[in-house]
Amino acid sequence: MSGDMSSTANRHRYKEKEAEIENRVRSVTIIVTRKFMEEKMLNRFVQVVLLTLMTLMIATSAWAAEKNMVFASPYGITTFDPSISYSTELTYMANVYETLIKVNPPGSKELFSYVLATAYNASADGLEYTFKLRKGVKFHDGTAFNAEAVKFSIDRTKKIGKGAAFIWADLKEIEVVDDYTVKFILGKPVPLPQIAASAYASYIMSPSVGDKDKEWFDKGNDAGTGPYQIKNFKDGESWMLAKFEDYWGGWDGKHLDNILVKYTKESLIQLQMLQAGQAMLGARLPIDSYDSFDKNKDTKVIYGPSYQNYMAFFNTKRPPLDNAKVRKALAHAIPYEDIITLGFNGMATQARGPVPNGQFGATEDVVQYKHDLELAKKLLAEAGYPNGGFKLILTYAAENAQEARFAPLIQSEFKKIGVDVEIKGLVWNTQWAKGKEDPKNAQDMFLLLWWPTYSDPYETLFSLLHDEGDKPAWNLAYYKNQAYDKLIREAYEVTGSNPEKSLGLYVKAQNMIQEDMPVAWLVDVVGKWPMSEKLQGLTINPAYPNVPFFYDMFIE
Amino acid sequence: MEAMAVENKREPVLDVRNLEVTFNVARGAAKILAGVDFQLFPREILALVGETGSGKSVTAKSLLNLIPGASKQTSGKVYFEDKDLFKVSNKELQAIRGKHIGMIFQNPQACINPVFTLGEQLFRLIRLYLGDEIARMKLSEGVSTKQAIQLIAKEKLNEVGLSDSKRIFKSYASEVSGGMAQRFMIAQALLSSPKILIADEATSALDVTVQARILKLLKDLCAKNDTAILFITHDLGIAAQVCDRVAVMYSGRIVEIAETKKIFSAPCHPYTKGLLQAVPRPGRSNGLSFVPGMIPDLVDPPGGCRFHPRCNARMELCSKKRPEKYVVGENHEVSCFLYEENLRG
Amino acid sequence: MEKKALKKLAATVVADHHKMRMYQLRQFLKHKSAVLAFFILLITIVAALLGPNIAPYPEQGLGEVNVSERLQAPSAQHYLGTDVYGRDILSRIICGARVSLFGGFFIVIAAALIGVPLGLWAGYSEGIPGAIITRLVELFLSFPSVLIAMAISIVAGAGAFTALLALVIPWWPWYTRLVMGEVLSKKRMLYVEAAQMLGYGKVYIMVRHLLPNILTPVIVMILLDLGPAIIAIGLLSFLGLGTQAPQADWGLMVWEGAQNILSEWWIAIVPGCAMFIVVTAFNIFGDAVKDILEPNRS
Amino acid sequence: MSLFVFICKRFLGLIVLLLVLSTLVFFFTRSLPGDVAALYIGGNAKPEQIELARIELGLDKPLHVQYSRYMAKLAHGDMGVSLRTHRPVFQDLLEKIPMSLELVFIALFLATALGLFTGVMAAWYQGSWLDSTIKWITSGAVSFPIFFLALLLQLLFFNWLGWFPLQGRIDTFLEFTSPIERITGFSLIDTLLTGNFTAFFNVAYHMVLPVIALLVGPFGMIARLTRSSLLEVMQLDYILAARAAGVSERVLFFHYGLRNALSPVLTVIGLSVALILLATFYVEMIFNWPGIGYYALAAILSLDYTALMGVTLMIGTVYVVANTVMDIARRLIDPRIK
Repeated sequence: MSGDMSSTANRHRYKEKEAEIENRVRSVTIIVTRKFMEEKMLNRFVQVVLLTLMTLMIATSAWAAEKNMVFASPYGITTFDPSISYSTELTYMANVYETLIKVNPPGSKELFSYVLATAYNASADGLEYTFKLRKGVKFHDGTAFNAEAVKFSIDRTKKIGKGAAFIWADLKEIEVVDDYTVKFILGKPVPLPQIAASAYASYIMSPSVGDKDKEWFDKGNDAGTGPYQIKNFKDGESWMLAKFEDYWGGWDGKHLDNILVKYTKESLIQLQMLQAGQAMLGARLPIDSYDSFDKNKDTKVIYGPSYQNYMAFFNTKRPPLDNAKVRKALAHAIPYEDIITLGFNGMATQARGPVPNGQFGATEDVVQYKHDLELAKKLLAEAGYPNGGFKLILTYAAENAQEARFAPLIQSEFKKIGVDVEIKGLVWNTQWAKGKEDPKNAQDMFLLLWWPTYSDPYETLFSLLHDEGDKPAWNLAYYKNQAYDKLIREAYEVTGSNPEKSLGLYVKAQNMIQEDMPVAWLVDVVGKWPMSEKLQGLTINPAYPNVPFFYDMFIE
Repeated sequence: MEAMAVENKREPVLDVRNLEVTFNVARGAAKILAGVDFQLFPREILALVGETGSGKSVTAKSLLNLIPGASKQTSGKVYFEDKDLFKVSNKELQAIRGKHIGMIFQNPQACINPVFTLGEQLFRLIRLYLGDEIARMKLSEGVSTKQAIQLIAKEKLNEVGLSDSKRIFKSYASEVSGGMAQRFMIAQALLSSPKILIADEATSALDVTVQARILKLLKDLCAKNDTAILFITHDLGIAAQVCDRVAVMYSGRIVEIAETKKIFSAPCHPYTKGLLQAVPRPGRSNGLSFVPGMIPDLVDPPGGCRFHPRCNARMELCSKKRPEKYVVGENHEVSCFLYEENLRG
Repeated sequence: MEKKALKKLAATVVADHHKMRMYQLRQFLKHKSAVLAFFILLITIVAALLGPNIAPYPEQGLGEVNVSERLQAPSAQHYLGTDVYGRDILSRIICGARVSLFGGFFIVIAAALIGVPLGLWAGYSEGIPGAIITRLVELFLSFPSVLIAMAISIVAGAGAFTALLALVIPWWPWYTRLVMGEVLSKKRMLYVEAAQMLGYGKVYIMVRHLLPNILTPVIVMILLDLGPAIIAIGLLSFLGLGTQAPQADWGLMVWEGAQNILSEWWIAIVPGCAMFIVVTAFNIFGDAVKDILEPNRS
Repeated sequence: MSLFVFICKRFLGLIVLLLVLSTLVFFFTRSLPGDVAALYIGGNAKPEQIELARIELGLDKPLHVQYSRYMAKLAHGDMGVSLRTHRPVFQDLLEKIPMSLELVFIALFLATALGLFTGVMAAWYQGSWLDSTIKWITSGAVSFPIFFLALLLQLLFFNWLGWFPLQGRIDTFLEFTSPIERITGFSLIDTLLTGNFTAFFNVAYHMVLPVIALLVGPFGMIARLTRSSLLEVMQLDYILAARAAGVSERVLFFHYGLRNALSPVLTVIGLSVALILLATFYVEMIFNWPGIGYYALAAILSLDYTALMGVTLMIGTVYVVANTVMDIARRLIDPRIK
């Protein structure tokens, strides 16, 4: 008999009593005593020990083999509601839910690949998009996928209006043409495919959800079409992604069946779990441990592009940083190389501009600032601060290990040009709140980790730098430039119809920014997945940050 | 008178010779006892009187070697029935403590363990001392050990006039009056009708009426059990009431020892005289009198006779050497140079 | 004759006082471990005072990074190795000593300065003030001090000095409670009642008669609190609620090193040991002093 | 005062304390920096959504309204929704408390047992080499910054000796082969109830290091106090009297002395509950133990206000209850306190 049977036997024996335990009729002690009365505990003990030992041996081997794995994940659950979800749970949502189309990793021939849609076309004016839908797709609850479902999902998301719902701002309505055809009618010619492929707020869910609310999802329920379902989500500590038998993609070939997610914040602990074989996939290691980890014969790290990048906002509303020359000087004084070495253990590249490396809109034509103290001194002198002599306050998000790591580098380097920096590590929420207060007494420099919601530069360029008046949300440089605002909007509206033109405009806009230097673009992060040597098939797609597509993965 | 004479021929039940106790205190070595000798005879009551700090209590405690701590040295000999208590093993000493030499202290309540009922503590001691007694009762009256102990305890408490034994057994130290507590202690001390009872200021803490009764009780019981009492007090009055002999202590020495009558009728040592003067008596003309000066510093005591600085009959000799014991009459010894020639003559 | 005796007595009293001190000193020297502890503390305090002046790499001690030499194991040029920023850990520890040591002193002394007077007042004058202060003390003591401190320094915003203040706030009640107890036991004593008879004012009695008699336990408590105070500081700065990088602070250094504990273990362990040693020293020293000043107390 | 009355009084005291605490905590958290609504949304939220959240959380209402609502809810055991886990705080607490109590109880028990034993030994052999070694050990034990101790244990017993696991409550693969059925929440008990011995031993194994980390400090405190308080008691009159009555030293010490010496020790045990509670924050963080300490610390560091309130109230309660229990114990062993 196999070990699994014994443990299931255990569970079965327990099930009998579950009812009474559930409704707390009998106290635990009674159960114990009854157990003792029912079975001759002693020889049963021996029996169980033997069984469990067997279980262990078989199980561990059976376990290490093949289709199940443990994922030591630092990504917690904010909500499982696909309409609202706009946070770290994306890691799982993207395996449970699917979008109509998907952005391909940079360098692929096609920009998009089809998921729940099989084809789409845009009207000449770019105000109507028609999607042909995939047939024979089932939701996890058994309902069939069709045009109604699409309409239902997007409308629900728009109606609730939380999370990333704003991406649908320019959507007028969705029209069900027939069961497998759906038409999106836009108010403005925005690039709908990018939006429909967004990592957030564009998931299709079963109409059977009806008016069930967030609470229902947060109990661990789901209504997706994806290859995996959420199972036994009790406390936020661990839960299971279990294979969905009727997944339209089918299960022949090598796939993962079950993924046990262990919520593990500390990178040190992820490291240990991977080394001890307690987990096959992790996400963050202690910054300095990647090399040795990669060298180890049982473990490896997979690197790839990512659209995440770090930046430092200058407070353009307060002296001395209201002076562009000073800002440029400081941008030249930032020790980009050291930041990459120390903060990212070499696993990052110096950022060019706002648009992350590899995303549409990032090209060589965008001016890049180099670390050059002499030039920095010179610029400072020109600006009237021959040897610095002013003090800046820099805030960063205390939770972010990288920022915590490299902030002191900036400080130590600026000292060399006579600029004192006071570093304040604040809980993100506090840092942001302070940043949004009156610029006059806000911080001077604000470190931010940013990634785009969907793969068009517009969102980034708009959110980070458009004039937000006196209610800043993301433009924490408090930067104002009408010309720029017009430029990016124009670019945005032609992306769909005329990519070349829009690219040109985006570059122009970015260089406009580089001239004023309201934000120092620090580094584009390299995506990394530390994992067991046995784990195969993980591809990094920067459009979907921190998402391992388990369906493509398998164990050797 | 004759009776007394007869007794003195008898062997002393306790014979203390040149007892010296030194403490290391903050400021150096303090010689609390500088050679104390006295004898305690069966059935007699010997009072040890003196001002506070004259070393009475220390004497009492060091007899049974009760003062713990590395900071003291003891020398001299204490013979209890030809056993030197300073020589015997701890085990033997322990066996003697309580069973053969009982002891009661100044503030009874503090001497009763607060977390046990009086009963528990009494029973424990009965089990400790009266093993055979219990066995006997079990045979004769066919009672269980527990009952036997209870019976004995009841009887002993009755002896000291604690009739309501039920309540006593159940109550804690904090729940009984000083008088009751002291009676209880006495009962405890006399459980095994010891040869000697050391009463260390046993009544000083009690108010006068209670005091009187307790004293009476002590006296009767000890007469009944042939127990000799070493009665330590600072109160000459009490000494006079209860004791056969009185030893006057000053600064770690016995300066005069004699039968009570003699001490009060014909005191010899100037200090004794002073003390007696100090006892207020009705109708004495010259108001309050006192012994001038104060007890000497024990760390560097005055040389020779420790009393000489305060002595009004001081001679230059006094500061030089320590006076011997001089017999000035039957059972009457004084250590003072005034009586040196007495000895010769 | 009387006079002479009294003169002699007075003389002896004065002499005794001196003898007493000498005796206590001798007693202290008998505690070998305490003497050792004392010297350890002496060294640490000197190091803390001189700080950068004696640190092998002063500017690194103050936070300058040195990427080229990061994560070096203890060696000839870096006796205790270097941290993730390539800073010499020995220098960091020396510069960090200030926060821990003087922070510790600050906390307990401030706490005593607040707590003792309140305790005197509350203990001596029953009635409303006494009651209020008692309740207040109870409220504070009904909750772990360091938690209160955490809470406060979250509101006040992290920083070395705020952390210290945050720790003083839940710390003083312990002194108040101690002093109240002492006063209640002493206020019925003859010398106090005598003073009252003589019609001295409350304050005078408190300061001249009570204070001197309760000073010893307070001093002992101060000494015994130094260790815990240092630990408390560490607890806060370990969570980043205390000193801010790049300033050096032992608790913070342990935190910075915690990530590398499995590989470059010395980064966390060395400052931890420093903390541990100093605290132990304070405890042993405090114990010894207590044994001597309050031999009869537990 | 009878025991019952005493307990009632303490209970009332507790309620008052909780009222005061909750009020303080409420206004305290409202005075915290940062935007609750923004925190609640999390991620890269847009201002409009934050406004929605603000209304959803009732933060748009005036303070006194919020306060009265909060208290009203609290009366029904509703502590609101955690801003971090987005689950009812009360539920979170219920799930996590047992995990910690498991550690705390075991640690406290061992600390007490060891502490008493060591303290008694030290006093019994006062002045001997044993006494001085114990003095060294205990003064060391109370000098450990908990986080340092925890790291040290990991380094020593995982990294160098490899005797114990570094972290976690159970080996992850067991969550498939023999998962723990949650009955009481105390994993050791649950595993026994369901006859899941593999998990039982595994959990016990994982507990070793955290428990050690937790018990060292209290152990030191208790041992030291036991020693000194015993020695103090042995100076007292009734011990002298008993000695004079010929009671053997052994009995004097272990029967007469110990029982009297115990009551201050009990007080310290009560206090060390607070110590351990605080320690769990660090220990559970460093050993990745999914308990209340970890939860509390996360709440503090991420300014999860609602969770903070819940945790505070819980700790206040535990603290008071622990001390009450200790006082009751003291009253039982020491009639003077009545």
